[in-house]
Amino acid sequence: MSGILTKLKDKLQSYRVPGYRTKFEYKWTMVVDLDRCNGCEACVVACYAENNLPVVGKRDCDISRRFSWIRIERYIEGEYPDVKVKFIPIMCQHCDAAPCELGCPVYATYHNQDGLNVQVYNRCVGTFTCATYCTYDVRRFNWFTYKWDSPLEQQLNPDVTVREMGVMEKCTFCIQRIRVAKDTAKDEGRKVTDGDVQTACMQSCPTDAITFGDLNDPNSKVSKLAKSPRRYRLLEELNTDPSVIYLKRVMDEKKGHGSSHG
Amino acid sequence: MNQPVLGLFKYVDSMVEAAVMLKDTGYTVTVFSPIPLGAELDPIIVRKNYIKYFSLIGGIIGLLFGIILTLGTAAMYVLPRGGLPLWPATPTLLLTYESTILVGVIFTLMGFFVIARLPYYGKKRFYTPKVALDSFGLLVEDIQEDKIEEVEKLLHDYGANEVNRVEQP
Amino acid sequence: MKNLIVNFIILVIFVVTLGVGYLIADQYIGRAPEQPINFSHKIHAGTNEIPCMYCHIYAERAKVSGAPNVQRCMGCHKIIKTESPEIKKLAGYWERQEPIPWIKVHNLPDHVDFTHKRHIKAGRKCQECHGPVETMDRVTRVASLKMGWCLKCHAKYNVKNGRECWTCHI
Amino acid sequence: MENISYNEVNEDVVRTMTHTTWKYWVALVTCAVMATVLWGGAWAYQIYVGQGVTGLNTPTFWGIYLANFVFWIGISHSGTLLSAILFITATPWRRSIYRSAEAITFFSVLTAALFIFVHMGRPWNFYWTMPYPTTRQLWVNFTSPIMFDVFAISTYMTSSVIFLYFGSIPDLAAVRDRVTGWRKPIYTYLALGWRGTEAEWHWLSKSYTFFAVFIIPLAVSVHSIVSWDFALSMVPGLNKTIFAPYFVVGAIFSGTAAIVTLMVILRKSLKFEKYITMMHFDKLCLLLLVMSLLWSYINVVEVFSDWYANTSVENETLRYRMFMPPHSYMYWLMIITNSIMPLLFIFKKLRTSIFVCVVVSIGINVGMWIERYLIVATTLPRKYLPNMWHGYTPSLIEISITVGSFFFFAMLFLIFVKVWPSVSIYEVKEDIGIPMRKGFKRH
Repeated sequence: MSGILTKLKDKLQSYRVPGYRTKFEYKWTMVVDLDRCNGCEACVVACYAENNLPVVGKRDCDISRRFSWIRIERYIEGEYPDVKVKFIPIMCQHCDAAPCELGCPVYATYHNQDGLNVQVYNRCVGTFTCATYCTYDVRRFNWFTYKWDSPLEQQLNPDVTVREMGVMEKCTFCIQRIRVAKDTAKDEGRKVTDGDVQTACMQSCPTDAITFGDLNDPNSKVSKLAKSPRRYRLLEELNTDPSVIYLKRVMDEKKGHGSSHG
Repeated sequence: MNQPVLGLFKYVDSMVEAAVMLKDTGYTVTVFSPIPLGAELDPIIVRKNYIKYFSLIGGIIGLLFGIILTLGTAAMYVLPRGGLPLWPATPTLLLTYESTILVGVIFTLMGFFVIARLPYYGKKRFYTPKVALDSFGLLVEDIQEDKIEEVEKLLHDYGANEVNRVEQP
Repeated sequence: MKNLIVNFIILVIFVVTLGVGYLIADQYIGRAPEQPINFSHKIHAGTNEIPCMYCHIYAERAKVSGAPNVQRCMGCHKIIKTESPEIKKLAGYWERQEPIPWIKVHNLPDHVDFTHKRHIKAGRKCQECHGPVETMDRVTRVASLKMGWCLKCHAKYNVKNGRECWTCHI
Repeated sequence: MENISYNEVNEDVVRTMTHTTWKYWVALVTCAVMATVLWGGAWAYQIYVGQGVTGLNTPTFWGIYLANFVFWIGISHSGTLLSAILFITATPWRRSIYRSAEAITFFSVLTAALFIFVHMGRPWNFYWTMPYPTTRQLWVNFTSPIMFDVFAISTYMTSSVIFLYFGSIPDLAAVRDRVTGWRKPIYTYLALGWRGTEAEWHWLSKSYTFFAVFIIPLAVSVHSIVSWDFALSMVPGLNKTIFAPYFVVGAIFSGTAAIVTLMVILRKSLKFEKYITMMHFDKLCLLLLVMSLLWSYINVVEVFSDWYANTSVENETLRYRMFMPPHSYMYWLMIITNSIMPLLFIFKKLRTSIFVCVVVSIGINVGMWIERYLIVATTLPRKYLPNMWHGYTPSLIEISITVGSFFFFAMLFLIFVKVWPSVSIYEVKEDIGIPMRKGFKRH
């Protein structure tokens, strides 16, 4: 009897996410080195181009309906001569214990087998629950049917769905690029190796602040960066277990200038 | 063929006395009233409460339905979310609670319809609108031809305002 | 009692209709639009046994299978059966340097990311989804192409991540 | 009530259904037109153009629609309280007001359920939230609080309809006997062939007890579940354990206030002074006083625990709600209407004054609406990352739909009083007493 119970318990335990996440083939992770970020917003532009993000215009920007999946938050400390400016790019953190996934009534957002937080556009009914529950405010909503003026519709990425009105969306870690890399790897009969996948923001970053890769691979660049003593994760105290790792900016406290020394 | 007789009473206690008397003699009596009469009718008839079995069965079915719906489908669609186990306890309990009540209510309603034989739109049964107003009706059936007048007289004696021979239903 | 029976019969009919509807919703067959040129797969793939991938060249290396360009048609039809009225239509397109406006029979919504390549590489036959095309004069759709239909097959072949949403929707 | 005869009750109730003055038609047409224009028109525009016509923005994804949803669900708890709790405790004074209270329950749940669809981005796909077998082989997520809502509200709506209809069967039979013309076949059908035999009454009262027992825990669970839509998130100011009792108490509070307001209108317009007496207002106002004290206590507890925790995020939420205009004005108005004004009911003289009853009960409903509004409008704009902070102002469309919902509810209620016996005939007769030779025997 107790044998059966233990077996059943094991079976149930194996369905617990932390347990069976370790069996994932990949664990996509992004490392953002804040020491390198200079707030140029090239990543934001790249994201707009790659993921078919609409440009919403002045009025909607005014009431906080910007569409950028990645945003640069600026925090300014101090009075004029002693000003410290800090930047932090924030995109979907792909939390392993994501609050948004609990809220969706129709499984439009869930956790996939690569450890990614998934948004399925065509399943979304727009109850806003995921966005309300998100502690990082990274979800974006299609308030209207957005149109691209001619000839801009020619530059839309054919690999990414153009979202309908009334649908929630967010950063996908450029899933379409991951898919292409996996496709190629499968053809060649190997696993996806480090450097196969480049997200749009990483590709465009002039200072190489963003690194993307597989945390399960101990030799990957992100695995090495993730061991840095400067590592932290955003709002870690909320136990959302994010997949984005930030490397803290080290500032010269005595001088008080915004200069960084690595 | 039997000729049913209806006595309309103004007071409940006089009707109950008449009903007890007629019932002891061996007639079938049916009470019609504009309001629910509880303990007053105890001398005539005491009924058991069968509705509760319907509620119980409904509740159990609802419970099982809720458990099967939540746990069964969660096992069929393995999509992890939010770091929760596949079978999280709290939502299962909550939804089971709701489905228990829903099916329980529906079964209670069906139980009422079955036991009280409602809704009934079929062949005409005896009914007089007066019993929905202010009269308490006593319908006496199974009377032999020669006893009709006796019953009528008895009803009058017990204080019936009105005694009618009603049509054979 | 009679009422009860009538009501019961109505209820049964209702439930049966729903059930039958659910069962046959998958079985949608039929879409067979008239094409600009009366092209017959029966003659090409059936009688002459031209392999599918001879014309649909992208099927094993891309998402789309690719309708063959006019040049590929003309490669043979410069010589073969040039007198037929249908081939004359084709020659007309070739002379005008226009693509043939084929009408898509197997049309998926935009939010479905279906790739032919992976299915061919996995060893699936074209006929498993498209039906016996080599016997059709005009191509007819034989599958519902609904999500449940896809998933049935994914379950049958035990596809890795076959029930993941992002396998098909990105 | 001994001086009313049984016949009179039937006549009075059926008269309200058959005799219609022009004032009624004016009111009904006004409500119907306003509901169609303000709600229907605005909603159609919103569906066509998109959710962008609202004032919602990136941190504040839930706005006035959710506030309305919670408000109407709250109102619905009135009927449950009066019919079910007072029924199983055999409280006699419920008898003449509970039918309308149950109608309020059903109509407000209906209004609330519609608000779920109003706030959805793609309302035409609402059926995706229902667990039914589809050819797409898709399913619903049972861990979602929205899913709890779907279950709870559909159960509640079904149960409250059954409860309302079931208790009315004998009355519908009484109406069937009195009316003529086109009404006759309708009520014949609705009365289900009720004859009033002793057996029918017996099973009716037994089943009714079971419905009452089922519906009380249901009502409590419904509003707890509604509160968990908010409380299960991680948003500071929403993630609180006190939310479920807070919502339930608030719901009964606002529901009772709504009953007081509607009873005054019903009494005046249908001339029900005989049945809805000052005694009823006295008791209802006492109930309001108790609920007000309970509500104030929980409100203080909520603020107190936040203040005591002294975390930056909770402090910010409190500061934003209590001291930053315009929300601070609303907050303190709510405190006045919900905590201070009901204290007037300590005095019996004020409890039995119609004017005070109306003013205070409307005040309470305004306050309770503000409470629900503040819950969404002061927490979501202040989530964790200050860079994304952005306030929320409802747009004209949202306000129009909100106002329209009140007209919609009024329209439903106006239709109700004409097609349904709005005072329970047989229970009022029970209240008069069972006629015995020595006079009436009362329970």
